[in-house]
Amino acid sequence: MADRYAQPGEYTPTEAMVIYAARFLKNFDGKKGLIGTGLPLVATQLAKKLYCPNMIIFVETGQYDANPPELPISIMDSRITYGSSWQMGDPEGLFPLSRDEIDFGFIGGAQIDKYGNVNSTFVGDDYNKPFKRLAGTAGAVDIGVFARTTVTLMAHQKRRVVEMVDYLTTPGWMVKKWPEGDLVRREELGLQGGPSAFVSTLGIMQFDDETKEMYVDKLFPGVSSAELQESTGFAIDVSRATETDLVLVEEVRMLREEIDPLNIYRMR
Amino acid sequence: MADRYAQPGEYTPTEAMVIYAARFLKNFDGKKGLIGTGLPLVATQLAKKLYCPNMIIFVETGQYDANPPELPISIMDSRITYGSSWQMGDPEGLFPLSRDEIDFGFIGGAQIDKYGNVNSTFVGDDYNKPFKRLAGTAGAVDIGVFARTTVTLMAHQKRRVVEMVDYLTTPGWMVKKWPEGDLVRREELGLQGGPSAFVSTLGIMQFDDETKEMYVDKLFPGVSSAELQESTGFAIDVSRATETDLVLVEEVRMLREEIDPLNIYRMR
Amino acid sequence: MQSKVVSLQEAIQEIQHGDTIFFGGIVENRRPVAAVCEMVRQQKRNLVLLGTCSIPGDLLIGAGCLGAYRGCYSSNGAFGISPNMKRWSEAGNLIIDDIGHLDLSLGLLATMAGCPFIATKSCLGTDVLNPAYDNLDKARELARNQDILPRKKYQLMEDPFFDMGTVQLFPAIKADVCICHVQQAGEQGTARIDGSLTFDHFAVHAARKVIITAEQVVPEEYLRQDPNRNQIPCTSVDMVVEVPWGGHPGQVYNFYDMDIPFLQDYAARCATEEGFQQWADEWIFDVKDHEGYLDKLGASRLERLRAIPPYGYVPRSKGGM
Amino acid sequence: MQSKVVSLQEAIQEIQHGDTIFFGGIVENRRPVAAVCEMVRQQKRNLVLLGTCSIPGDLLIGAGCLGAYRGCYSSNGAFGISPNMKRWSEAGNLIIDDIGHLDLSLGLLATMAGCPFIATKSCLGTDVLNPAYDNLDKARELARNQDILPRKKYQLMEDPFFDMGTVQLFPAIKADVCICHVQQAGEQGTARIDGSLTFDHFAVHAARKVIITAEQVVPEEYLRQDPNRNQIPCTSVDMVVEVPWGGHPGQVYNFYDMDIPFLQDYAARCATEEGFQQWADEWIFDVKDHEGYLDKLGASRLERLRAIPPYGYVPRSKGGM
Repeated sequence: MADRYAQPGEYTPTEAMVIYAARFLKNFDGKKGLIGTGLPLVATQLAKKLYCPNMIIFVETGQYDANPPELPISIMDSRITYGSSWQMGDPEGLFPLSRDEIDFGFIGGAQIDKYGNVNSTFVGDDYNKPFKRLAGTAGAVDIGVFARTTVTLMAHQKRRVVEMVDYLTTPGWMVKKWPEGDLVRREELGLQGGPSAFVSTLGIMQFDDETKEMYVDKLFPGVSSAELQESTGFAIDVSRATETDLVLVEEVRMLREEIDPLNIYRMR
Repeated sequence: MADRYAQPGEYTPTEAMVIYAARFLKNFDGKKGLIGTGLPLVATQLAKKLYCPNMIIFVETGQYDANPPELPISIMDSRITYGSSWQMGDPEGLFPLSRDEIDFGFIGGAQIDKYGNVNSTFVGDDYNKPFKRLAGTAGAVDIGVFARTTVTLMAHQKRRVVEMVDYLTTPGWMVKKWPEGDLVRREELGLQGGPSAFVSTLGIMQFDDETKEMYVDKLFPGVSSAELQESTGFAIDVSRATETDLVLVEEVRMLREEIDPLNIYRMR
Repeated sequence: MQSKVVSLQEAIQEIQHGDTIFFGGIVENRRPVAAVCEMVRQQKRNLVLLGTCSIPGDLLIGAGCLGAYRGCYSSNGAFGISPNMKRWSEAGNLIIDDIGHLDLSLGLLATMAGCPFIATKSCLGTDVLNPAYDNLDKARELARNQDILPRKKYQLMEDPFFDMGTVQLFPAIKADVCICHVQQAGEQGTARIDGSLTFDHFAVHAARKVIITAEQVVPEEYLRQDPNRNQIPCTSVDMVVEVPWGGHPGQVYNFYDMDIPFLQDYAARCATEEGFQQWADEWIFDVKDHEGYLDKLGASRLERLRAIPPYGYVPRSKGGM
Repeated sequence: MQSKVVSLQEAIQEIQHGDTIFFGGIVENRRPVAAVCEMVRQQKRNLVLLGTCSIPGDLLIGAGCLGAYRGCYSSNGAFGISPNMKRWSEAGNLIIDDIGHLDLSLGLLATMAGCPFIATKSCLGTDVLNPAYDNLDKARELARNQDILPRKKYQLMEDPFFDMGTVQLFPAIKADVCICHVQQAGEQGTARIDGSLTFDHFAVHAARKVIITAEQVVPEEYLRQDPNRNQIPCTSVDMVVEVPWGGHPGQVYNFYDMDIPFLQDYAARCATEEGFQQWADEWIFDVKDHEGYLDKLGASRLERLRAIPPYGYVPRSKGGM
């Protein structure tokens, strides 16, 4: 049975992130998810094959119950059309969110903060001359506002996992109330849901029921609390952290041989 | 040349109404019209064949540039689908109105008043127990609100051509401003357009530039001013009335042999 | 995804007394007549009908199933005002709340887009906005699920964006149940419509429970080879029922044309209460179910209605009426 | 109806400096790249781009055609942030007004439905509503036709209909010009799209002037045999241009897949100003026109991209990337 498990080093941190995210999606078998571009798409494909065949996938370019025969290069790739129930456009792709049909949203991003707010718009302190311009809001705003819960995927780096995002694209647990911009609980704005997990390259973070602050729930095999704290831009609660089950050889094989054989997503 | 013209008695009053309406549509060759159900549909078919082949027809069940191969039984008849540029549903069929694409709307109704307001909702003085319940608003509201102008077709009877409609379905020149319901000029509500003509079984009525009240512009052959006044529910200005050109034999033939050979619309 | 195919009886059993309902199709085009006959058999009560009337709504009114109607068109088209609707409303026995055709479209559009309301000039100047004719509250009182209907009919406000002046805020239109009759549906609920979509493509997203009756149930995979040609996604559908000729006596584009003598007979007989009762006995109760209805119509009568390609109906040059 | 078919040069000449523009397609899917290359050749100036960026917007930025961008996504998908957009905005040389993806959808929906605004919760809680990041006025100042842009970005209000609390009123999105690249168009302008419609089916109703570039111009009658399968009606189209491979290096579903090496090369070279200038000389100016661009690509390279039925792209099992 030993060879059932892969050891750290036999897979990359990115692969670990995708594999544990796929496992996390077990919670959503039979549920409806709106999936963002990039690695969430890969994790979803892996999850559907291994853990939740009845997950129903919506894509914001207008596919309902998408079943792409092969891995799309992005959520805009027309590989998602064939086999879906309905192919319309971006508006129809997003309306399931505003209609409250979406059980979970699954996104990437450039920054995440301790309340689970995500930034995919710009990094820096000058909107009109950003240090780094990003892709912009896309569905990341809408998923955060409307989905019953969200899962975020991102490499765990000090500059990414921060005290407060530079730009609040995807609302997490504590959000901005306009016109003043005061930080308030999302329910104060009538927003349901909130993030359930941040799956990184080091572990799985969740949010405290009371404070709504991020804490470490799981560490990936071979990752220490200290290493995770070192890669985090604020003092994170590691007191509740336990280690995940080991990665399965089959998970790595599936990812490498069936899901992304050409390494399009540069996971390895 | 005498046999080019049909004499009153060789066609019915309804046929006269449809034929003169078709001629009136000459004004709209190359223009975009949204056509209501019933006789407007017949007059439009006649007009397209004889006078304005380049008129572009929209129908509120969602056909754009409709070119039905044979006369539809109503605007909901699927005879309108084949040959049209686009077939969507009722919302898309109406949006050209609210987008301000429609040069003219063409409707029937149960009552018309001296300001060209049309009623197709109910007759009587108790909305909750009407003397006569009618079909309801349908596109008649929207055509009156949004089209750049409207043409109305209706049998000329005292109970139909009235001082003030029992229910204002299609706004004419003087309309109701809510919440009080004061009668105001339509432009006061920011509504463009207004009715250009009411074509009846007796003549063609237009609206005074100043007072916005209906007057008789044309009498059909064989119809006297007195007869028209007798069939009108208010004192109508007949001082400007002249007689129309005679009906053409070809118009009657086209209507009877090509447009509605089975007399579906009971015009004769 | 599991099959959603059920019998017509099973599907209609899901409708509760007092439900707010919406029917696909319009006037004589693609209306769920067979489904409504089954509703009459199951004697649903106190329903609130949204949208348009014609045969389906008219049957419910005649059979005493309907408490209120909120919509924009209550005509059987070329066959006159819906006769039971006319009789009941003129007797003061039906709550009616008239809205505009564009209102209906925008209300469903708003719900489809997940928005609570939308701004328009759609009814300015007309009696649709007349407070004296506002029966929304009466309809709301009847509804089992009152939250589904808005608190008020409309609100006026100044447009802050384009200097358009006063506009009308019109609320979303939502339903408990939507029944659409379509040409083809897959067993998971994906559906394909030919001809006018009427309101179906919006309404299926505006109802908590969606029943699709289809001329044919086809393999889901077949429809998924060209998802651009489908109008209803499986994710918005709860039940699928195969009901051939389910829109008779109306037309179903590419399948059959309308049955004009039947429609004329309906209009004539339903002009009186007794006439309607006889009609309902003959065509709803005595036939027991839709198969009985079809057998009573007879195969040769139905064959004469079958659509001819490429037109999708029966051209008059080919014996159509 | 007269034919609307014109040459690409003629169509693009209709675009004026300072126009507010919208492009169909998204990221690598069905984007009007050939049309934009011609815009660059004709050196349009001070344009305001609405919607999304990727190659078309990025080319306009690099070539100095764009003054402002109001949209929701400025990425070339798998090939990184649109490189000219990134360089220009990080240098502080581009006005950006970020809105949400649903905002964009609802703004176009409102325009399509002829409504001035619509209510939503779409950006509550986020920095999209941050007044400090509101650059709408700056974009408006640049636009030739200022009335096309709303007076303000949004307004908050209490929902009067469903007790939803505070909602955001979001204004209609309108454009001077919309260019869509589609699979097939008739000579009168009716167009058929395969795969994601992106925003095209709304945007063509939101622009004063609509240019359709199509892989094939087909007989109008052919498309009118199944009007349910068309996505763009002739009445909303002003010009039709036949531009085979007009979406290269992106993909056009059922016609061809994306040209990945080309996209990677673009991303790499456009990371610098000099790199972009060289790229533009090579692929826009030196080739003179779209025919020159295709000849430079070469027939065999294009053939390798041709879509395989029934998938509509080149599956990796058949040599796709």
